[in-house]
Amino acid sequence: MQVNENFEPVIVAFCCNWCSYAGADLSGTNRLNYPTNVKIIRVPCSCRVNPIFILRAFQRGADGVIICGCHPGDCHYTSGNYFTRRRITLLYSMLDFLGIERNRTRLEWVSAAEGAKFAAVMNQFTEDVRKLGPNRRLEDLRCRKQ
Amino acid sequence: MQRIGVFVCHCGTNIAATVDVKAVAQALANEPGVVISQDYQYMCSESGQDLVKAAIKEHNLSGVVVCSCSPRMHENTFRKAASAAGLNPYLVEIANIREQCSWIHKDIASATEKAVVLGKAAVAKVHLNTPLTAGESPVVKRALVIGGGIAGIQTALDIAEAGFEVDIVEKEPTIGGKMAQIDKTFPTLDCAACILTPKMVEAAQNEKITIHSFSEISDVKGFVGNFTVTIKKKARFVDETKCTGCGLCTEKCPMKKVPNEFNMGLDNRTAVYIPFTQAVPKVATIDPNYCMMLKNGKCGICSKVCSVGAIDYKQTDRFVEQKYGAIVVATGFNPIKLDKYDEFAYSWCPDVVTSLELERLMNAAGPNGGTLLRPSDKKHPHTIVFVQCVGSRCDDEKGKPYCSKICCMYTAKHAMLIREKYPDTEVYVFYIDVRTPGKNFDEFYRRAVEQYGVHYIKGMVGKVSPKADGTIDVQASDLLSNEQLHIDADMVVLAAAIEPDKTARPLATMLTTQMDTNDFFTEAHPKLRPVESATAGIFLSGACQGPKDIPETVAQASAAAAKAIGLLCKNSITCNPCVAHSDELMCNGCSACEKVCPYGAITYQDKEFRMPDRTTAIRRVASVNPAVCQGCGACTVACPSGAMDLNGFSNSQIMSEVDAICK
Amino acid sequence: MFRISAEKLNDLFDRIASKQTLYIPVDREDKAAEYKKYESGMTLSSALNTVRSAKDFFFPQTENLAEFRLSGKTIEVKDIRSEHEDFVIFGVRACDARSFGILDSVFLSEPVDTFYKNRRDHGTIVTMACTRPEETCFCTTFGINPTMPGGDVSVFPDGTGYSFLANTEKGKEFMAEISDMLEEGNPAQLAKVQENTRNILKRLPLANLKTDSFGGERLMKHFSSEKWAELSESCIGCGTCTFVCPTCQCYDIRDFDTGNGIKRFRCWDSCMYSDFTKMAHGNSRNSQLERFRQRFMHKLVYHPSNHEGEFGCVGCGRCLSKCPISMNIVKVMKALEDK
Amino acid sequence: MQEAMIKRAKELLADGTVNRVMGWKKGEFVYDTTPAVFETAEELEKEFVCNDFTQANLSKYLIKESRKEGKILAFLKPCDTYSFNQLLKEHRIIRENVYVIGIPGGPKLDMEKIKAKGISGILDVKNENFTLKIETLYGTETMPFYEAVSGKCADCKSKKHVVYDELIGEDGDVLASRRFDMVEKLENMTSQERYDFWRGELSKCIRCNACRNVCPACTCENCVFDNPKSGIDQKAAADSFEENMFHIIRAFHVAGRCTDCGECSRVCPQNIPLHLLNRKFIKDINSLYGEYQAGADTTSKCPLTDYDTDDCEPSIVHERGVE
Repeated sequence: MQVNENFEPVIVAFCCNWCSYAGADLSGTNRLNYPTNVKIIRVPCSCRVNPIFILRAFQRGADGVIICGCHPGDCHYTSGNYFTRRRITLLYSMLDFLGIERNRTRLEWVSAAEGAKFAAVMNQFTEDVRKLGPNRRLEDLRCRKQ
Repeated sequence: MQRIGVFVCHCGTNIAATVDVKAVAQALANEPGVVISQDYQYMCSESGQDLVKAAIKEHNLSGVVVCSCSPRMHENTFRKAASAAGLNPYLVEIANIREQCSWIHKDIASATEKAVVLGKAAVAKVHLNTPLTAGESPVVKRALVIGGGIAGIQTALDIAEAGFEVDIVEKEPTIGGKMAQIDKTFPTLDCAACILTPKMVEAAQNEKITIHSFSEISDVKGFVGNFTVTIKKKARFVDETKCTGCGLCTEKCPMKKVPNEFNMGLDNRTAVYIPFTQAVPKVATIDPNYCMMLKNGKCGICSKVCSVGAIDYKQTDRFVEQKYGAIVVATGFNPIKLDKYDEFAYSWCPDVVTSLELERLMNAAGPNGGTLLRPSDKKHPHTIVFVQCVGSRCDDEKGKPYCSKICCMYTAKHAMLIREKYPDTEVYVFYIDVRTPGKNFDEFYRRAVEQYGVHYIKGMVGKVSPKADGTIDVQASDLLSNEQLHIDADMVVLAAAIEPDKTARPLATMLTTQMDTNDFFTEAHPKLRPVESATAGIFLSGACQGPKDIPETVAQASAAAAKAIGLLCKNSITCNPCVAHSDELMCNGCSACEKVCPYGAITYQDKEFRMPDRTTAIRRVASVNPAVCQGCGACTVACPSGAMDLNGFSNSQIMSEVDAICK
Repeated sequence: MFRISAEKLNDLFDRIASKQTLYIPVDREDKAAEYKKYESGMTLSSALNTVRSAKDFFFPQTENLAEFRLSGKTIEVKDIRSEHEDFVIFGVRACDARSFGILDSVFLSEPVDTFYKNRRDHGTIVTMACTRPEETCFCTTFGINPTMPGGDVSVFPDGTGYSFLANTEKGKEFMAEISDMLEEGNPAQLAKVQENTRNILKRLPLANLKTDSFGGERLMKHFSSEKWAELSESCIGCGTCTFVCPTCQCYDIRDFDTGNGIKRFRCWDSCMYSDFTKMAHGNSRNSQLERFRQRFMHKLVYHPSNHEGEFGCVGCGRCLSKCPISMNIVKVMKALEDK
Repeated sequence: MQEAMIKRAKELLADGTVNRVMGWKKGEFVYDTTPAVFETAEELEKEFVCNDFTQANLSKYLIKESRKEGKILAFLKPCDTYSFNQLLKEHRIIRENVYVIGIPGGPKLDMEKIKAKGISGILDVKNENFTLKIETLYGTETMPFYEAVSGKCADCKSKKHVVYDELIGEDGDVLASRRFDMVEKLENMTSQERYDFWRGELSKCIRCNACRNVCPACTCENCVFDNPKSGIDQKAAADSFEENMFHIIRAFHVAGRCTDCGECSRVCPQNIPLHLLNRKFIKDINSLYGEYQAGADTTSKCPLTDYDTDDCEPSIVHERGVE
C-alpha cells in the first residue's frame, strides 16, 4: 500500500473516565509522546459509546476510531466494559463485513496506571491508520473538507 | 442564543511553553456563541477563578469552557467558581490541553492546532449542556443486617454503638451462626462459645438492636437510604413475648427422635426445642414436621406444661414491613454436601465425618459431652486421618474452583487438640498445599507438626474403604516419597469446601446486587471498595463475599458497619445529577435497558398516554431512579429508540464533540 | 417513419451517447430492470418496465438546492444551480411518459420549480411502445394507449427492429442527428404488431377497471367511506408505493450540517410516513388510515379536481408488484367504485 | 389446509373464544394476498386465503391487535412464532389477547423468481407435483417448484412452532439449514470485494423503509432515523454514507433480537439481500457467544444485554478471515 507522507489522519479516541482517560492523563504527566492526530472524548464508561458515535466520526471525516476502557473485571460500574466488548466486537465485525478496513477501528483496555500503554497504543494505531490512507469507504462526501 | 466564555490557562509554562495560548484564545473567540475568550497565567488560582466569576457576571454567560489541565484535576474547582458566580456548575466544560496536549507534544504549531480543536469540541459540547441539579434523597436512619452469625452480630453491634437502630434477620431460631457450633478457635485455641455468646447476649440486650430470629427476607424495594423490606417471621408456634426459655416443654416433649441439626445430626432433639443452651433469643420453637399435635392433633403436652401459656399451635407466618437506610448482607457459608464423594465413603460410613461434625464431637456441649468417640461404636479412635481440600480447588462439577481458605488452619487446630488430649492417637493429614498466611498462623501449623507430631503427608487420599473389623482402610499417595500408602484408620475427617448459603442467590436478586459464578457477592471494587456491593446502600459482611476466617470476618463486619454508619449519619444523600433518564414518549418498554443496568435503577410502569392518533393507550415505560443510577450509560446504548439518554454525556453532546473534532 | 434493425440498435446507442448522455433500461443481476447511463456494449432490457420509474431523471430522490458556508461567525449563502447537461432517456413506456405531464402540471405551474424545469428542458424522452403488457398493467383505464407511447420520439418494436417517429420539435432535432443510420419503415408490419398488442390489452385482467366512480365531484362520498379502515388496516406505512410511483411528487426540504456549513437539499417524502407534513402543532394526519386515504384520494379525487380531470395515476402497476403487503390502488378502486 | 383453517376459525368465532381472526385476504391475482382481520364467518368464507403466496409475517400486527378489545385468533407459520415469542419477551404483545394457531410453513413462492424466468402476464400458478403450471396472457409455462421458492423459505431454519395454543397439521423440527453459506462466502472475500459487493447492493436502496416497517424487531415507538432529536434522522440517503449508516444501525439495533424471519429481504423493492446483515450478526453471536436463536423462548438472555467474563476480545475481528 502506498503511504502518503503528507496524510495526517484524524483519530477519535473515546476514553472512559475512570481508567483510560486517567491513563491518558498519566501518559501526559510522564511526558510520553503520541501524535497530535489523536483527540480524546471523555465518556463515563466505554459502554456509553454508541455505535452511532463511531459511524458519526467516520461520516464527519475521522480516519480511525479507537475506544479505550477499563480492563475487563475492573470496570468502575462493574459490568460496563463487558457490554462494550460484545457490542463493539459485533460492530467492528459488521464494519469489516461491509468491507471497511478493519484497522480503522480498535478497542483497547488501558488502566489508569498504564500511561505508557496508552501512548504506545496511540502511536501504533495512528501508524496503522496512516498506512491505510484517508477514510474513503465510510465517509460522507458532503463533509469532506474543501 | 448562547453566551459562552472561554478561559485558556497557561499553567505557568506547563501549557504556554508548547501551546500558543493567545492563539488558542483568539481562535476560540471566533466560534459561534463565544462572547469572551481570555487567557491567564494560572486559571485555577484565586485570581484566575475571580476572572471566570467576573466574566460570568459581566457577560451574563450561559456556558464556560476552561482550557486547562485534566478535568480530573480542576473540574470541581471551576464548577464551584461558576456556582459562586450564579452559573449552574454543570454548564462548565474543561478542554484538557495540558495532560492531553502540551505535555505530550513538542511542536508548538501542531500542539496549538490540537488545543484549538479540543477547545472547539468543548465549546460545541457546552452549547448543549443543560443546567443540572444534584437531587437529594432522605436517609432512613435504620439498618438491616441479614444473617445473625458472628459477622451479622458484629456489624449490628457496631451500628448500634454509633446510635442507630438496627435489625438482625436470622433464618434459624437463634443467632450465633456457624461460630456457635465451633469448639475452639485458631490460632489462640480459646473456646468459641466463650467469646461468641457474650456478643450474642450483648446484641439481645442492646436496645437499639431488634432480632428477628426464625425469619427471612421476602421482598426488598427501594434504593439507597430508602429501602422497604418485608420480613417473613416464620411460625414457631411459641409466643416469643411469653416464652421464658425455661425448657420444661423440651424436657416433657414425647417426640425425642428428631435429628439435632445443631449437632450436625449426630444426636437427637425433641420436636419442641431450643437449639442450644446459650441460644439467643432463648425461646422454644416447635418443629411442625415432627410435632404430633401439629401433625395429627394428638398430644399437646408442651402446652399443658408451659406455665406462661406461650405455646400457640395456631400461629402462622407473619409479615413485617420496615424501612431501612442501609442493608448489610451477612448470609455466611455452609460446608458443601459430600454425598457425591463416594470415594470417601462419607454417605455410608458413620466414622467418616466432616470437620464441622468433628467440632461437635469434640465439643463439651456436643453429643459425647466433649469426649472424642467414634460415632459408630462410641470407642476411642487411635488413628485419625484428615483429608484436606475435599471439594476445594476442584476443576470438576462436584467441587468448587476456589480455595476455602479456613480448612488448613482448622485442621491443624483439630490435629493439635486431639494430640494434646489423646497423645496415644496418631493423626495423619493429607494435603495438597498447606496455606497459612495470617498473623501467628504459620507458627501455629509448625507447632502441630513439630511439637505435636502430627503426620503431614503431601498427597491426596484416593479411596476410603470401611472394613469388616470396624477400621477404615485409607488408600493414599505420598507425593514426596512417591509411594502408595494404606492406613488403617479409626476415623476419617474430611475438610469439606465451604460455599455461600443457599439463601444468598435469591436474596441477591431481591437486592439487585451482583454475585460471582460461585454465588459469592461481588464487591463494588475488589481492592478499594471491598465491603460495599455495587448497589448503593448494600454492604457486605463476612463469608457471603468470599471464604474468611473469624478474625477476617469480624474485621470486615466492622468495616461494613463503618460504611453503613457513614451512610446513616447523613440526613440525605446528594445524588450525582449525571444520570440516565428515559423519554417516555419514545420508550418501547422492551426491558433492554433494565437488563444491562448493574444497579437495578430502572423500573417499568404501565402509563396511559395520548397517542398521536388521538386515542389513549396504556404503554409500558421505563423510569430511572436518579438516586440509584450511577451514570454509566450502558442503558443508553442498549436502548434502540434512543429514549434513554444520559445527563452530562448526552447523545447530542457527544456527537457535537465528534463533529467538532472531525471538522 | 424510419426504422433500424435490431442488430444495429447498439450502433445507434453509441452514436447518441457520443453526443449526449444516454440512459437505457438494462437488466440487473436479479433480472429486474433499471435505467443506467449507457456504455458501449450494454444490452437494452427486454423487461416491460424498470423498478424505479423514469421520473427520477427530472425529480431525483435527493437534490441539492443551496449551500450555506460557515466560517467563524459569518454565513455565506451559495447558489449552486447550474445548467443541466443535455441527456436522452431511451425506452420510456407510455405510462411513464404520461407521468411527466402529471409532474409538469405540478412543478411547471407558477411558481415554476426551476430545478425541475432545468432537467426537463435538457432531457429528450424517447419512448417505447409496449408489445407484451403484464397482468398488472392498467394504463388503458386512464386513457393511455401503450401502442402510441408519446414523448419526444416514439419507438415501435416489431420483433426484428425498431421504427422511430418524432412527436415534438425536440424529437425532430434528435431524429435529424441520427437520420443517416435509419432506413425507411414498414408501416404494414408495424400495424400488425399494434393490432396484436391491442388484442392482448383487451384480455388483461384489469382491462375492465374504470374511473367512472372517481373524480373531484366524488370527494365527500369517498372521503367519508367506511372502507378506508379495512383497506388501510394492514398498511405498514412504508414509502415503497410512493417511491416507485411515477407520479408521486411530494418532497421535503432539509438542511444537512456538514460541520463547515449547511447543505440544503430536497428529498422525496411519502404521505404514508408518520411525520409527513409535520408542523409546529404536530401532524395533520395522525393515523395510518388518514395517511392511506390521503394518498389514494389525491390520485383519484383531488388530482382530477385540481387538474381538469386528469387522474394522478398512470396504471403502470409498479405498486401492485412492489407493495410489501400487496395493497394497492386497484384494490382501493374496486372497493370504492359504484356497485 | 385453507378449508381446515376457515372451519376452525369459524368455530372459535362462534363459541366466543375470539372475536377477530388475523389471516390473509385474497387479492386480484393468485399472489397478491394481504394480511387482514376478519370478523365474521361470511368474510372468512369469501375472502380468507392461505396458499403458496401467503408469506407475510403476521406477528407484528399483533402488537396493536392484542391491545384491542377481545381476543384475536392469529394463524402463525413456524417462522412467525419465533417473531411472536420475541415480541412477547419484549413486552410488546399481550399474550392473553391472542389465540395462536400454528399452521405449517412454506415453502412459499416468490413471484419475482417466476418473473425472473422471463415469464410474464401471469394469470394463475398451480403446483402440480412440484412443477409449477403457470397460465399467462401468452400461453402456459412450466417451471420447477423449487426454483420459485422464496428466499426466506429456501433458507428455512425451523419448521417447529415455538408458541401456540393449538396446531393445524403436524409440528416440525428445527432444521439444519445452510443459511449462513452466503455470509461465509462474503467473509471469505477480500475487504475490497466485500466493499464492492455491498456498495453495489446498498446503492440500490431507495430508503422506502419497507424493511424497517415490516420488521417484527423494529417496533420502536419512534425510530431514531425518523426522530430529529436523535441527530441522525434522515429521510433519504443523501450520500452513500447514509445508506450504510441506516442499514448498519438498523441491523445493530435488531442484533440478538432478529429471528431471521426474512421479511426485510422479501419486501425490499430493490431486492437488496438485507437479511445477510442480520445473519452476519446471528452468525457472529453463535460463534462468539454460543448458539442463540432469538424468539426460541421468552426467558433466555439476549446476547447483547448479557456477557461472559471470558468473552473474546474484539481483536478477533482483526485476526480472523480475510482482510
